[in-house]
Amino acid sequence: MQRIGVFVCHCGTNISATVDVHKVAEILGRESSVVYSTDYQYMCSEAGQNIIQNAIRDRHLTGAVICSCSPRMHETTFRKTAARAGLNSFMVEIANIREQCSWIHKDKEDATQKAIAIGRAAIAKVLLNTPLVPGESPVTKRALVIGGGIAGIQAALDIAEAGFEVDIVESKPTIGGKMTQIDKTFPTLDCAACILTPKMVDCAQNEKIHIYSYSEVVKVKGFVGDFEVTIKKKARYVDENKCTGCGACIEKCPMKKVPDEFNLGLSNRHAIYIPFAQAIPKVATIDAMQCRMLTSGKCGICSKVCTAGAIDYKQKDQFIEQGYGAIVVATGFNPISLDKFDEFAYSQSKDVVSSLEFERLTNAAGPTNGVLLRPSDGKHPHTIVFVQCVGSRDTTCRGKEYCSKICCMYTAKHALLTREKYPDTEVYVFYIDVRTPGKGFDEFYRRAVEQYGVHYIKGMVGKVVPRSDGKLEVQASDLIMGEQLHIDADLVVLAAAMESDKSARPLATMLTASMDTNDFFTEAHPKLRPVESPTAGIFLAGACQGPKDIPETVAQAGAAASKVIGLLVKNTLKGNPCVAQSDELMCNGCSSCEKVCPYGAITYVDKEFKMPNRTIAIRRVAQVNPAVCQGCGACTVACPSGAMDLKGFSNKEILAEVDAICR
Amino acid sequence: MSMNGANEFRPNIVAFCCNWCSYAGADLAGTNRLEYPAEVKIVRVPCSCRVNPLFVLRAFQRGADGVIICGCHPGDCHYTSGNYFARRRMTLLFSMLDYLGVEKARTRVEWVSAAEGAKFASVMKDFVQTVAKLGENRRLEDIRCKRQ
Amino acid sequence: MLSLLKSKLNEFFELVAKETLVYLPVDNSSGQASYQKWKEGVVYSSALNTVRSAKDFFFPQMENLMDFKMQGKSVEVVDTRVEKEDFVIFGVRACDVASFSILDKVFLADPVDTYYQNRRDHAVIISMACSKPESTCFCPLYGIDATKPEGDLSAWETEDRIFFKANTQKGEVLLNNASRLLEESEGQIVEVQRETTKKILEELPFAHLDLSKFKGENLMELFNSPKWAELSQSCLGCGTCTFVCPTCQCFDIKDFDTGHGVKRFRCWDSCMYSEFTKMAAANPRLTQLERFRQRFMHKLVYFPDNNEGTYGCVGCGRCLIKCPVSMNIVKVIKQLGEE
Amino acid sequence: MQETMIERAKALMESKSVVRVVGWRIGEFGYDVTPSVFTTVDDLNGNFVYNDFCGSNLSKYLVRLSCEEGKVLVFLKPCDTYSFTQLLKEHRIHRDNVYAIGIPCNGKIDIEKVRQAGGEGITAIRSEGSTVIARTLYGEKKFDRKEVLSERCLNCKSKKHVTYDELLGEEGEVLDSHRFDMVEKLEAMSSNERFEFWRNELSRCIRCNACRNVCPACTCEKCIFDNDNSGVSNKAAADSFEENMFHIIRAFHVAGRCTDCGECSRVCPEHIPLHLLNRKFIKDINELYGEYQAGSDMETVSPLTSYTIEDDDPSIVNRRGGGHDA
Amino acid sequence: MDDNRIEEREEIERISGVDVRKCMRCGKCTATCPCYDEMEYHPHQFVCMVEKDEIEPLLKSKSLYKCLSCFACVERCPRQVEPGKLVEAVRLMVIRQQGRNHLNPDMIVKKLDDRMPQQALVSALRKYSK
Repeated sequence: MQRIGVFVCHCGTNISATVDVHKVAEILGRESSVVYSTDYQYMCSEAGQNIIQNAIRDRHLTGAVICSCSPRMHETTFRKTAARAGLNSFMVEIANIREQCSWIHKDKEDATQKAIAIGRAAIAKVLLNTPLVPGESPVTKRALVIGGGIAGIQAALDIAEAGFEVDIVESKPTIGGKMTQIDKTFPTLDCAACILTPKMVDCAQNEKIHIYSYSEVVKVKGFVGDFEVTIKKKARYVDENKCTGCGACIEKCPMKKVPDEFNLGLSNRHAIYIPFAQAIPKVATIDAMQCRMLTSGKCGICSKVCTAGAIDYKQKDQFIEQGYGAIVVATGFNPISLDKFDEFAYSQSKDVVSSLEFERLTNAAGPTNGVLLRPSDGKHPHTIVFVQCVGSRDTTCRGKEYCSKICCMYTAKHALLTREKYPDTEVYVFYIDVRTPGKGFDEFYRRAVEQYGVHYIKGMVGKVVPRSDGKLEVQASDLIMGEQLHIDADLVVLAAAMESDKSARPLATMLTASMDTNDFFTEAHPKLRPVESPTAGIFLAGACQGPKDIPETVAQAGAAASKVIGLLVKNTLKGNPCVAQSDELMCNGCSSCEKVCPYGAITYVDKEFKMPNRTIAIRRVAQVNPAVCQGCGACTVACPSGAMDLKGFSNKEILAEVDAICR
Repeated sequence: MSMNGANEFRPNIVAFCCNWCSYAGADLAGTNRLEYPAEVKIVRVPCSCRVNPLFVLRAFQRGADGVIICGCHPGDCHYTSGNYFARRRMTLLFSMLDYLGVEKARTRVEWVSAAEGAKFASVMKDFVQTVAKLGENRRLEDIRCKRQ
Repeated sequence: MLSLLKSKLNEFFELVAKETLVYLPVDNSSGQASYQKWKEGVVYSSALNTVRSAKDFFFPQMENLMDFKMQGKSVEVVDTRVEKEDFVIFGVRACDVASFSILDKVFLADPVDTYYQNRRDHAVIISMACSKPESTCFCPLYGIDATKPEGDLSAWETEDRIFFKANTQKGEVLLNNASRLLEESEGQIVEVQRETTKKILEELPFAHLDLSKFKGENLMELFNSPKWAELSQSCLGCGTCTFVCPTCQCFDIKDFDTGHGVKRFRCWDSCMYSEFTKMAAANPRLTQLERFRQRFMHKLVYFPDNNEGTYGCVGCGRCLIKCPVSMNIVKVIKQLGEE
Repeated sequence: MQETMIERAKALMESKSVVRVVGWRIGEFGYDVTPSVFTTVDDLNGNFVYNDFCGSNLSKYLVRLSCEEGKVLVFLKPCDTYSFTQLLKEHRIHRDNVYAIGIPCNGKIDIEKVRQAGGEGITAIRSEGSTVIARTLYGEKKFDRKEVLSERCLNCKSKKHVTYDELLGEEGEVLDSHRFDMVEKLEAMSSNERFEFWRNELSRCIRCNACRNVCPACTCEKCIFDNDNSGVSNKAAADSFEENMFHIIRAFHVAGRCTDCGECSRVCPEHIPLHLLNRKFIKDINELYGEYQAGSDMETVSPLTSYTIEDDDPSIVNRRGGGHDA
Repeated sequence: MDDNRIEEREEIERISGVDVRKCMRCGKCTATCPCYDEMEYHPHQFVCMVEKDEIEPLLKSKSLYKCLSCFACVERCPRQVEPGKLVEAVRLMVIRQQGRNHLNPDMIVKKLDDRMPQQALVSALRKYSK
């Protein structure tokens, strides 16, 4: 026999002004199985909570109904209260008679009647409630960082700093990401390499960090605290442990004409290569598509010259399975392809380059050793036109609707640096808006204009026509002067929009992490949980979540790391006990529930069942992983036999509420 | 169903609200003191996809004159996809009820976000009016549950 | 013999309906016959059988037994029984009439079922002789004479007339009340019709099945017969046979919480159902074989054994027509009855 | 065809590739055939039948039989193969325990239609071409086969077999039937008329559960209407609400899974056109979420366990065609 | 705000199907316009002026007929504002106000000479045959 207590709160006059709280308490007190009913000024106050606790103890209550404000307000408060008095916290129900009754009604009789109905519903529900205990699941004290750019590196270092094992998975032969290709960083103009490479070295040297370079994540199973990840180590045909990175093989390699992706094809590399001098790990990689030995079986020079005997043409892709407690996604970005923008003649002329290509052209380690020369004829450009928002803020299928955020600043940087190094060049920047929110950003942009005399022109470039004399005829409009400009440029630099890396979408599917329409990962809450994915245990760092500059990326990586640390220090995770549960005796194993589960929380097992005719039959039945289930209840409705039910919101509980409300 | 002094018909409305958006929206309506008829009584569910057609029918059986289901706007579901399933289920259910000759206007689904307290109030006002016009639910009633 | 011109049939109903309610078989939209209350415009159907038998009049599928009114913590029991008003059932076939006496054995035996008795006492049964039996009929097997049905009033339908013969006081009274529509006429034609019908009945395929085996002393042998397995194998476990059967009388008693009280009602149940006689553990008959066997053992062995040889079947043939898998008592009798 | 089937069954049984055969057992009058399991060759020779009255869909029996020891041979008419496939899709049948033979079907006769067409006292019945000849207690009677063909066969959706191990006879085509005509007719009525229509039909329901128990989609280990813990179980309809409730929920539970095999309507003792409920769902699904035929393959996900972001809001129901009240 | 000016804007928007509010003032249309120098009002100005209900000056402006209807602006506009269609709509409005005095194909033939480029012919039809 259940013994229910009802506690009606006045909430000062918030409730009592429009609801006759005494009447509510009195009438609900008459409900069968209600053994105690009272009302009080402020139930959430210490005195109020004492009333509840004493009643629970003295009246041996099996359940409590608190008629007060919204459960979103004080449900946890009152549940804790009950727990302290030794009543399972899920035997408490809140009747929302403030937000959803007293505050919206004027007629006291109406409001009181409604309050009673709401109270009855809560009583009906609590009568069917069962004590619930949050499930616990163990935490694997190891983190995975997907992507070895500055975001990944920062996150890994911070996590390792806290004493946890971290693995970095990087698809390229070296970590470092886009930042390695950049020359200088705005607005302070310190050299990217100088600040990045030490961090790369730290990673390599930190014994808590393990780098899987030239590798990809191919499979993710499990859930927060206990992910099982399969990593594919692509065959690089060089034994990482033996290779010393001396580079002898590279000098001798006969295949010299492979476009160098590190320099974005502005220079060539060999079939066996190390992307750049400071690469981590500093290990050669053979480009299987280009290597004569691997394509035709005729060559093998590198293995001959390698004193360490590191070359291994027979090497196969390796698959490593590893468990993790948390995963940081840092897949980064890429500039969009500019082929579709034929009005800018990107594909017609070598001298129309993207900003990232421009970075390489000005980078000391770049194809021109830092001397700014035209790709076409290697001459020094005297007139340079920078075009902003190429593909950004573009609603056509060619571009992206969003603002890529960093272009204004790096374009200013390029313009400024060019004018600084080569005062004899005329630099034009065509902009739609100049967006420089950030510490020292606008000052930096103004410096480019005021100190370095960069011509900023409000207006877009209409078309670029390569001329036979090698000049680029740029036709643009100056909206402020109201004139159309025709500039003969030597070099045109396009600030290409940035887009999420191609690997992100399939990864998101593997992680069941949600993405927006632009393939950027969505955060659990745009304001309050910006570095977490809605999927528990998945954290976001850097441009995979949206366009970002380096400081922001590093900041977010640090934040993600701290979230990961906060998770990994726990030995077990307490789950939400209001999760789905499958009654195996009734389950048909039809898979309907599995199909609607957004978290992949449902799996199937073949179980033996004793049949009425005393034979044993094997039946496929659903099982819910309480650690993964978030308790939405989609499965409970998909299930035709009603085998699937939701703890805390069971079919019977809800039906009882409905019945009570309709009385 | 109840009759007040003026003897004008006051429908009994059951509103299923998802915990994350619509229930919060209802709370917001309260916080902003936005009035809507007391005939509306709310049942809190984790997600609109938790609402089983059985619940809707049960409400009608027990004397509800209208049933409304409120959830996050499509795309904003706390559980990413719940309301998409709810949308299909309820569309088919409502269509079937209509097919059986039950007045369409007694059933409704509305997307109300946690920020749309005003919308919640106006939706409820409107729904109550619509149902009030239809009068008592006769076609899905269970006579045993009517108050004598 | 008293007779009524068919053309006056409607008048007859009108007249009787003045005093009491009149129910009669009517063709419904499904092209089958069902009993309906007479009102102007309702036309008598001479269809051989209604889908649902006439047992519904005394043992309805669903009936309220009592109410519990609940005020807060107090419970008040309300007796919902009311004295039934008189009613007339017209056109009941011999088999269904016979079924009433079988139901009586169950419901009127001590302790008397007052709900049933109440209806029984207030009914006047006008039976209707058969002239065109179906191949699925086998009432002769149980010694039922379809050409001379019992009831308060027996009736015969001919080309243009309906002949009546009162068997009870109630019948007499009803005839007297209707006397102004009736006329004394030569009953010879009825006798002729009976003879021809009798011949058909004699030749019915199942008129002479061998029931000799179905006796108490063979109980265990029949019960353990391996044939049940094959017979029951296709059974869907639906309740069609039981619900159209005029003699099935199993029911369940349940409570329904209306929100402001509890209604205790009784409703038909079927021994073919997995939930039948479910107790704390479960249904004592776990397999469909057991349930299937129960139904036929009950009709052919247990019941006659307890009721001086009266079988729990009247051969109306409804189950033969309605079973979704065409498994029926005849097939059972044939299979188990042989050797 | 019957002979060929028996021969194949015997061959497979003798070669020990199957231990039992699910087919139809001859009845008393030719029309009262019973789905049945055959385990001996003699039994097959003597009692196996395939005629115009073998309407019952054998696929559901496999849920039970495929669990038992040894392989079972089943004969499937085109429409049965859809149910079979759907059940496989829902993991209700152990495929490797079943040997499925597809058999042709030129429509089954509805014996109730024959009776209503004046076929009283039938003792034997067979069809010759387009006529059906019945021997009755009152002499021989002839019927036009088309007149007495069952509704579902008149609107046959497909003569194609979806899943089978072996095919006897010619493979057929998917047909464009007019099976939704009646649904459309109903939709066009005013909601008052629709209400009256369904009241008249559903009020005859005696809750015998034949529709549910015969339905190949209703294979729940325990139906919620039988389960006292479901909170909605009931044995008989107390009033119009419970009559509606049972059929709405049943239709909803099989929505997206019902292959429209028509068994529910075939077995209803009260001749309630239950298929019109299922077809309404099928029609809505086709119109709102794209053409979908349950059981037509193993891959396509059921429209109720999937969605698209562009799906219509439920308010579409108010906007769509269909009669309103004046 | 003068109602009939608003009406004019609405009509232009209706004819052209252009939503002027989409414009983000990048000026690419103007930048790309081949007969910029000929025009008194340039594509982006058409957009701005229509948005500000400044239709009168446009109706009077020669620019209407200077526009080649090459649709480069329509092609390149990053926001799918499609100024070219706007220009055409304004032109159409003028023509409609003048009444049905538009060119028909056989009249065009007379005006043809062999130096006339294909483009001009096409756009002439597009411009005057409405």
